[in-house]
Amino acid sequence: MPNVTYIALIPLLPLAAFLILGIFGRKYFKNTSGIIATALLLISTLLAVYTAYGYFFEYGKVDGIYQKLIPLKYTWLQFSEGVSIDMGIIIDPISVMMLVVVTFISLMVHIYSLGYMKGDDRFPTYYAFLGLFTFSMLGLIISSNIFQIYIFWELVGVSSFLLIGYYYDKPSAVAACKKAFIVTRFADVGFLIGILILSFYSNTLDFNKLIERLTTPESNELKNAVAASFLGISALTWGLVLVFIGGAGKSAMFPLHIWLPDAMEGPTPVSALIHAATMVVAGVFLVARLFPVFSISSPNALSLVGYVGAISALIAAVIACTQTDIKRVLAYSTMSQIGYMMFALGVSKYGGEDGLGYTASMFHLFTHAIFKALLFLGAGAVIHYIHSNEMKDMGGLRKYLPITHITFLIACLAISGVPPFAGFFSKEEILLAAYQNNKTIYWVALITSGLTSFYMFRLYFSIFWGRTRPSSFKRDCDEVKGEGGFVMMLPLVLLAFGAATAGFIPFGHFISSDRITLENKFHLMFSISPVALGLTGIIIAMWMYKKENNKPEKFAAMSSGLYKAAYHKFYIDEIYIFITQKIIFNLIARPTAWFDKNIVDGMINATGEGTKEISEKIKTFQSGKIQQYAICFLVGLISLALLFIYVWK
Amino acid sequence: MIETLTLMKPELIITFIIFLLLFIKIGKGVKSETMLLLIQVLLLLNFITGFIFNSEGNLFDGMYQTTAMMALQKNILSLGIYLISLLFASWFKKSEHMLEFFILMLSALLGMFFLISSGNLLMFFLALELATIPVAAMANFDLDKKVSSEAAMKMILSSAFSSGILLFGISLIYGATGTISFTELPLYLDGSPLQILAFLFLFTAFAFKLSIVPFHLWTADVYEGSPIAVTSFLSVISKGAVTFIFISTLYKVFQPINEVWYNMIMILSIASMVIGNLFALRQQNIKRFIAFSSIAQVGFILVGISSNSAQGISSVVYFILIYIFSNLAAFGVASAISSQTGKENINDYKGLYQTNPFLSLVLVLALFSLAGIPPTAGFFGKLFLLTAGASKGSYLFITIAALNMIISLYYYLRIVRAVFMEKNEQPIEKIEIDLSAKFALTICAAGIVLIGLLSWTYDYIQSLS
Amino acid sequence: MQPGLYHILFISTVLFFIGVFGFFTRRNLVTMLMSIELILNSVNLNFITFNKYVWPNKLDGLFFTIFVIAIAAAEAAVAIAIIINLYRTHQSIDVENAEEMKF
Amino acid sequence: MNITLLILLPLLTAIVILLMQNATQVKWVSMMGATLQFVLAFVLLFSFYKERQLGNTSQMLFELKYNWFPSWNISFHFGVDGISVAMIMLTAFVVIAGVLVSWNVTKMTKEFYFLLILLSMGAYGFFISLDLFILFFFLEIAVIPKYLLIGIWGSGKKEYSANKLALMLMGGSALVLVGLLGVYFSASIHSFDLITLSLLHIPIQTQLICFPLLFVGFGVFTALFPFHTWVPDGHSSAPTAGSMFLAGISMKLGGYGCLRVATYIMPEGAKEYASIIILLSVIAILYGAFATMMQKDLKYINAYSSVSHCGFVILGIGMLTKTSIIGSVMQMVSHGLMTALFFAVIGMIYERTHTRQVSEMGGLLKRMPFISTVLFIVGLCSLGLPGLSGFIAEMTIFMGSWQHPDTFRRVATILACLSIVVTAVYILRAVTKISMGPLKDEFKNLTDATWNEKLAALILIAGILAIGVAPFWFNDLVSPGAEIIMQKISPITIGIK
Repeated sequence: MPNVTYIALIPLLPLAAFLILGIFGRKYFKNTSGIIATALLLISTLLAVYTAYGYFFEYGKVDGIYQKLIPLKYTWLQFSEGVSIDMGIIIDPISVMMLVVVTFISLMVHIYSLGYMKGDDRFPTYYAFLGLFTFSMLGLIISSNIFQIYIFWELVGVSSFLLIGYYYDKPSAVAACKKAFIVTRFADVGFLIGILILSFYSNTLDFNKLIERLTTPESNELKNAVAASFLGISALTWGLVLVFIGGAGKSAMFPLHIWLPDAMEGPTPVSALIHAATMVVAGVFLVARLFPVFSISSPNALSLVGYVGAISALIAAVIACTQTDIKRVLAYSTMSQIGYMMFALGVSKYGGEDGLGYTASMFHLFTHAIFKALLFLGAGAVIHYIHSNEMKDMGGLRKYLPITHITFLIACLAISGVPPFAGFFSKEEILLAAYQNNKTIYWVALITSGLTSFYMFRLYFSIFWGRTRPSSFKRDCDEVKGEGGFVMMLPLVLLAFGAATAGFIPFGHFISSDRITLENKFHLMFSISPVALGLTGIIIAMWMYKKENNKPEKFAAMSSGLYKAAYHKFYIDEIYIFITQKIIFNLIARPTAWFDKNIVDGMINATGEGTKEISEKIKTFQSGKIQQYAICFLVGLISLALLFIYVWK
Repeated sequence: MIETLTLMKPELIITFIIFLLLFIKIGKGVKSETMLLLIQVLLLLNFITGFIFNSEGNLFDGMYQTTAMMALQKNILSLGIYLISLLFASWFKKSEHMLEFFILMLSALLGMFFLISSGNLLMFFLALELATIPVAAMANFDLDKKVSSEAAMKMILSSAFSSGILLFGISLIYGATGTISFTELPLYLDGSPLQILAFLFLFTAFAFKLSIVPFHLWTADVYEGSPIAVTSFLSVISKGAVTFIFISTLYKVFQPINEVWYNMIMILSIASMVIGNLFALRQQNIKRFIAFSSIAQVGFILVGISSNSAQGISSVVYFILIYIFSNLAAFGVASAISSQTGKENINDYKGLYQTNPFLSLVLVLALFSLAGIPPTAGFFGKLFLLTAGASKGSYLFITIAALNMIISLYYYLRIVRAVFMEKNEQPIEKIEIDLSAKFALTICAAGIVLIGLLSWTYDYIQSLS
Repeated sequence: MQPGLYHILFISTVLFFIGVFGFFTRRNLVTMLMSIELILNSVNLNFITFNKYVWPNKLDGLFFTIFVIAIAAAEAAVAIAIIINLYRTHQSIDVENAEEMKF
Repeated sequence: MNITLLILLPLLTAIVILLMQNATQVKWVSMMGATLQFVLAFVLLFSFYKERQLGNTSQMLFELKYNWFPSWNISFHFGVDGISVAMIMLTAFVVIAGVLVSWNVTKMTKEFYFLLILLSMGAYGFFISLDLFILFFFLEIAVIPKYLLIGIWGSGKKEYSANKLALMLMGGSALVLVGLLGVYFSASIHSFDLITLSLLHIPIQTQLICFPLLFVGFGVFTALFPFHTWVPDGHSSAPTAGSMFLAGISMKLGGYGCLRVATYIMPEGAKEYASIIILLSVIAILYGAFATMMQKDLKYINAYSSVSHCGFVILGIGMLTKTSIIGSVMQMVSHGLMTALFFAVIGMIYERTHTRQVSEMGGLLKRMPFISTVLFIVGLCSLGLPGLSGFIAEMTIFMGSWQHPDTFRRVATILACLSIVVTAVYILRAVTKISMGPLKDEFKNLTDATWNEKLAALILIAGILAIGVAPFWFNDLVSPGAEIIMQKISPITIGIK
C-alpha cells in the first residue's frame, strides 16, 4: 500500500479556508474569499478523485476484497485502557465514494455560490462556513473511530446551524436554525448513549475492532452484550437502536424530520449541499458503517431501520404532494429518498447476493446526491430569478431560464426513476432488494415511487409551464444576466451530466456489504412496474399542472381530510410544539424555576429571616430592669444546680 | 524581701504609679496633655518591664503565686491598658478628672494582677472586688449623662449581688472542704452534691464577670451607658483577666470534677454564642452591638476552655491577646467618631469609607478579626479555640460553634456594608484623629495582621502553658 | 438546747433568701443595697459557723468574715456614691426610673 | 521552581497597588502583575513537564515545607501535581482576562484591583497547599474579597446577594472546618498534612461523619444542590470581573476541595455516600438546566447553567472512576474558562446596551461582530461542541460514569446526557435572540469590542481551544494525579472493570 497520508489534506484544506476566511476574511478578502475557498476545495476534490482512482483500481483490492486501510491514526483522548478517541483516517469503499461525492458536490456549490451569493455583505463568512461544513463532513466520512464520527457529527450539525441561520436578521431563519440544531442534538444524545453502550461492551471505540468484536459470534464481548438486557431487549440492540436514532435525527427520518423543511431558510446552495446531498445522508452512512454489526448481531435493530425508512419515505412523499414552497417540496423529497436508502439497508443482509440492499443504498446515495443537488441548484436559479419560493408566483419560466429548465427536467426524470437516468438504476436495485426480503416494504416503496414522480413533475410543470405571471417578475424581464451567468450554469450542466450518466457505473463492483465485488444483474422484467408507475405519476402531474386549471383544487377538495392532514405535515410540528411548550416548558421548566426561587432559595432566606424573627422575639429578656436580670441570674443558677446535681450526674 | 520585690514586681509597679498619680493630684495641677503623656510613658514602661526580671514562685504561704504564664497574662493586660491610654487620648484630655480615672483604672488593673496571681479564695475574692468596684465608679464618669449613672448603678448592684452569690459559694466550699487554698482544694473535691452546688455558686460569679448567658444581662446596658474608654476596659481588660483566672481555676483547682464543668461549659457556651449572636443581630448602637458580640465571643472562649488541655490554655490566652487588639481597634474607631460627632449608631457609619478611609480600614480589619476571617489574627484565634475544643470529639458542639460564626459574620458584615457600600446623604465628616490614637490604631492594625501570621507568638504562649 | 450547726445554717440560709427576695422586689435603690448587705451577712454567718463547728482548727473562715465586712463597706460606699449621682441625673432613686437602656 | 512565587507575586502586586497614586498606574501595575502570573503559570507548566520527563514520578512536585504552627503540627506545605497545575493555569487565565475586562472601572479603582489580585492569591494558595489548615486558610481568604467586590461594585440587589454569598460560603467553610477537625483528631498523629493523612487509615466511623461535612462544605462552593442558591444571585449582582472570578475560579475551589480533600483522604466515605452524591449532582445538572430555561436575565442564565455544569464536576467525582475524575477536573477547567468568558461577554454587552434582559436585545451581530462571535463560541462551548473544551470534559465524564455496570449509575449518566439537549435549548434561545434577528433601533450606534476586551476574550478562547482541539496534553497532565487518587479508592471499589 502506498503512502496515502495526503488524504488528510482533503478535509484540512477546507478547514484552512474556514480559518483564513473566518479570521481575516472580513478585513482582507472581502471580495476574493470565494475564489480562495473554491481553489482550496478544488485541490481537495482532485485529491479525492485521485484517492478514489488509486483505491479502487490500484491498491485497494487485495485478494478480491477491498481492504479497510488506516493510513493515519493519533490518540487524541485516552479514556481508559483500550478505550480512546483516535483521530484517524479510514479508507474503505464507502468512505472513498463519499469523499468523492462530498468534495464534488461541495465544489459545485462553491462555484455556484460565486454567482448566487455575489454582493452579499457577509460573503467571506459564508465561504468560511461552507469550509467548516466541508471539513466536518469530510472528517465524518473518514472517521476511523466511533467517537471521532460523533465529534464530526456534531460539527456538521453546528455548521448546518450556522448556515441555516445565515440570514440572521430573518426571524424565521433564526427559528429554523435553532430547531435544526436542537432536534438533531436530541437525536445525538441517543447516538452518544449508543456509543457508551457499544464501547462498554466492546471495550473499544475503534470501528474496526468494534465491528470485529461485535460480529464474531464466539467473542466474549458479543456474548456479554447480548446477554445483558434492559426491558427485555439486549444491550447490543439498545446500543444500535440508539446509534440509529442519532442517524435518524441527522437524516431527518420520521419522526425526527421536522427540522429539515424549516432548514430551507438557509441560502439555496447550502440547502443543496447540506440538506440534500451530503449531511442528511450521514445517518445512512453511519448505519452503513456499522452495517456488519446491525445485520449479523442484531437483525431486530436492522429491521427497525428498514421500517423507519419505509414510513419516512411514504409520509414524506405524501406531504411533498401538497406543499407549495418549492424548496419544501424538495426537502420532503429528500427525506423520502433518504427513507429509500434507509430501508434499503434495513432489508439487506450481510454478504454476497443478499447484501444487494447495501449496495443499492449506497448507489442511491450516490445518484441522489447528484440529482438532488442539481434540483436544488436549479431551484436556486429559479429563486434567484424570481425572488420567491412560492409555486403560485411561478409559471412558464422555460422561456426565461432555458438551461435551468433542461437540467431541472433531467433531474426530475432521474429522481422519478425513468430509464436511463441515474435514479432508475439505483431505485431499481433498491426495489429488487426490498422485493427479495420484505414484501411490505416493497409495496410501500412502490407506492412512494409513483408519488415521487407525481410531485416532482407537479413541481416541474408548475415552475416551467403554465401561464407566466407578469406581476411577479415584471421587473426582472429585461434583466440581462437572467440565469446567473457562467458560474451558476456550469455546476448545473456538470451535475445534469452526472444525473444522466451516473447510473451506468457498475456500483456493485466497488461497494458491497462484505467488500467483495458484486456482479451487476439487471432485471428487466422486474423494473417494468416501477417505471410504469413512475410514468403514470408524470402523466397525472402533466394532466393536472401543465395548463392552468382547477383540477388540483377539485382533487384536493375530493380528498379533503387526507389533503389537509398532508398539507399540515400530519400535524407533527404541532405535536412537537405541544410537547416542548406545554410539557417541557410549562410542566418542567417553569415549576423548576419556581421551585428554585421559592422553595430552595426560600428555605435559605427563611433561615435568615427566621433568625431575625427569633432575635426580635427574645429581645424582651433584655428588659432593662436590673431586678429581672438578677432573677434570671438566680433562675439560671438554680436550673444549673438541678441539672447537674439531679439529672446529669 | 528582694524575692518579694521581684515576684510581685508587676503589682508593685502599678501601686507605685497609682501613688505617684495620687501625689500629683494632691499637688499643683499639671496640664492635662503633659499629664497624659507622662501616664502613657509610665504605662509603656510598665509594659516593657513586664518582659524582664520575671521569676516564678509563691508568697504568703501560697496566697500569692506567679509563673511565667501569669507574667505573660499580666503583660497582655498591661499592653491593653497602654493602648487604652493612647486610644482615648482626646476623651481623656477633655475630661476634668483624668487623673482619677487613671487611678481608678490602675487600681482595677492592680486587682486583676492579684486576681491572676491569687492562690486562695480569699485573695481571689479581694482581688476580684478590687478589680470590680473601681470600674463601677469609672462607669459613672460621664457624670451628667443619665445613661452613665444608670450603667454604673446596674454595674455596682449586679456585681454586688454576684459577689454575694460568690461568697455564699465560697462559704459552702469552706464548709465542705475546710480549706480555701487553691493547692489544697483539689485534694478534697470528690463531686458530692454540696460541693457541686458550691462550685456552681462560684462558677456563676465567674460567669457573671465573663457575661456568659444567662448571667450576661447586665453587660449590654453597662457597655452602652459607660464612656467608651470604660466599655473597652470592661470588654477587653476585665474580661481577659477573669478569663485567665477562670481557666487556671478550672484546670487546676476543679480538675477533679472536670466532667461536671465540661458539660456545664458546653451548654453555657452554646447558649452564649446563640443568644449573644441573636441579640447582636438587631443592635443599632455600636457599643451595645459590641457588647452582645463579646458575649458570643465568650462562647467561643468557652469552647477553647472546654478542651481541658495545655492547648486550651494557650489558645485562650492567644485569643485574648488578639481579642484585645481587635476590640480595642473597633472601640478606638468608635470613640474617635463619637467624641467628635457624638454618633454611635451603625447607620451613621454609612459611607464612612469615602470620608475617613483610615478609620474605616482599621474598623473593618478589626471586625474581620472579630469575625474570624483570614488573614487577620482573629481567624487563627478562633480556629485554635475550635481545634482545642474539638479534641474532646464532640462534633455537635463544634458544629454549632462553627455555624455560629456565620451568624456573627452576618452582623459584622452589616457594619462593613454600611462603611463601604451604602450611600449616605450626610456622611460623617473628615475626622481629625489624635496622633497617639492614630499610633495606637496602627499598632492594633499591625497586631491584628501580624499576630496570626507570625506563628512564634502562639508558640511562645504554648511554651509557657 | 444549744443552737447547733444546722440551726445557724438554717438562719443564714433564710437570711440569704430574705436578702435575695429584697433585692428582687424592693424599688428603692438604697433598700436594694441593704438587701445585699443581708446576703453578705448571711455569708458571714456561714463562715463563722463553719469555722466554729466544722473546722475549728482552720481560721480561714474567721478572716474571711473580716474581709467581707470591709469589702462590703467599700462596696456600699461606691454604691451610695453612684446612687447619689443617679439621683442627680434622674431626680429619683427608684430603680424603675433607671431602665432607659434595654433590648 | 519555587512555587511560593505563586503566592508572593500576587501579594507583592497587591501591596504595590496600594502604593499607587492614580487609577492608570493601578491598572498597569495590576496588568503587569496578572501578566507575570500568566507567565509564571506557564513556567510552572513547562517545568512540571520537564520534571516529569526527567523521570520524577513522585506524587507532588516542587514540594516545600516550612513549619508554621509547630505546636499544632501545621506547616506551609506546598506542592503541585497535574491537577493543581491545571487549576493554576485556569486561575492565571481568568485573572488576566478579569483584569483586562475591568479596564473601565472608575469607582475606587485601586481597591477594586487590590481585591481582584488578593482573590487570585487566595486561589493560588488554595491550589498549591498540601496542608489542610493552609488550604482552609486560603479558602476563607477568597471569600471576603468576593463579598466586597459584589457589594461595592455590583449592581441590582447587590447587598442582598453579597450577604447571601458570603454567608453561604462561610457556612460551607464552617462545615469544612468541622470536617477537618474531625480528620485531624481521628488519627493517632494529629496532622493536617494531606500526604500524611492520605497514608493513614482514617477510621470508618470518622469517615462517615467527616466525609459528608467536608464534601457538602466544599460542595457549597461549587454549587451543590440544594446549596446553590448563592450562585444565581451572587453572579448576577457581581461586576463583570467579579462574576468571572466567582464562576471561573472560586467555584472551582469547591470542586478541587471535594476531590483533593474529601475524596482523597476519605475514600471509604466517598464510596459510602457515592449514590447520594450522584443523585444530588444529577438533580443539579437537570434542575439547573431546566431552571435556566426560564431565566430572562443573561447573568442568571449563565449562573444557572453554571449550576448545571458544576453538577458535572460533582458527578464525575461521585462516580469514582479514574476517567470520570479526570473528566471532572477537565470540566472544572473548561467551565472556568468558558463561564469566565461568558461573563466577560455579558459584561461587554451590558456596557453597551445597558440591559441584560435577553428579550430586549436583538440583532447585535450586525453592530458587534466580534462580541457576537465570542458569544457564539462560548455558547457552543457551553452546549458541548467538539473542538471546544466543554465537549471534552463532558464526554470524559460520561465515559467514566458509564464504566459502572449498575443500573442506578447508568440511569444517572443517561439523565446527565439528556441535559445537553436542554443546554442546547437555553443557550441557543439566548444566543440567537441576542445576536440574531432584526437589529433594534436603539442599538444602531453600538460599537464593537475595544482592544482590552478583545485581548481578554482571545486569551480565554485560546484556553478553550487548547483543551478542545488537543485534549491529549491535558489528559496527560491530569491523569497521574487522578491515578493516585484512584489508587486509594480502587482497592475498596468493587464491581468496576
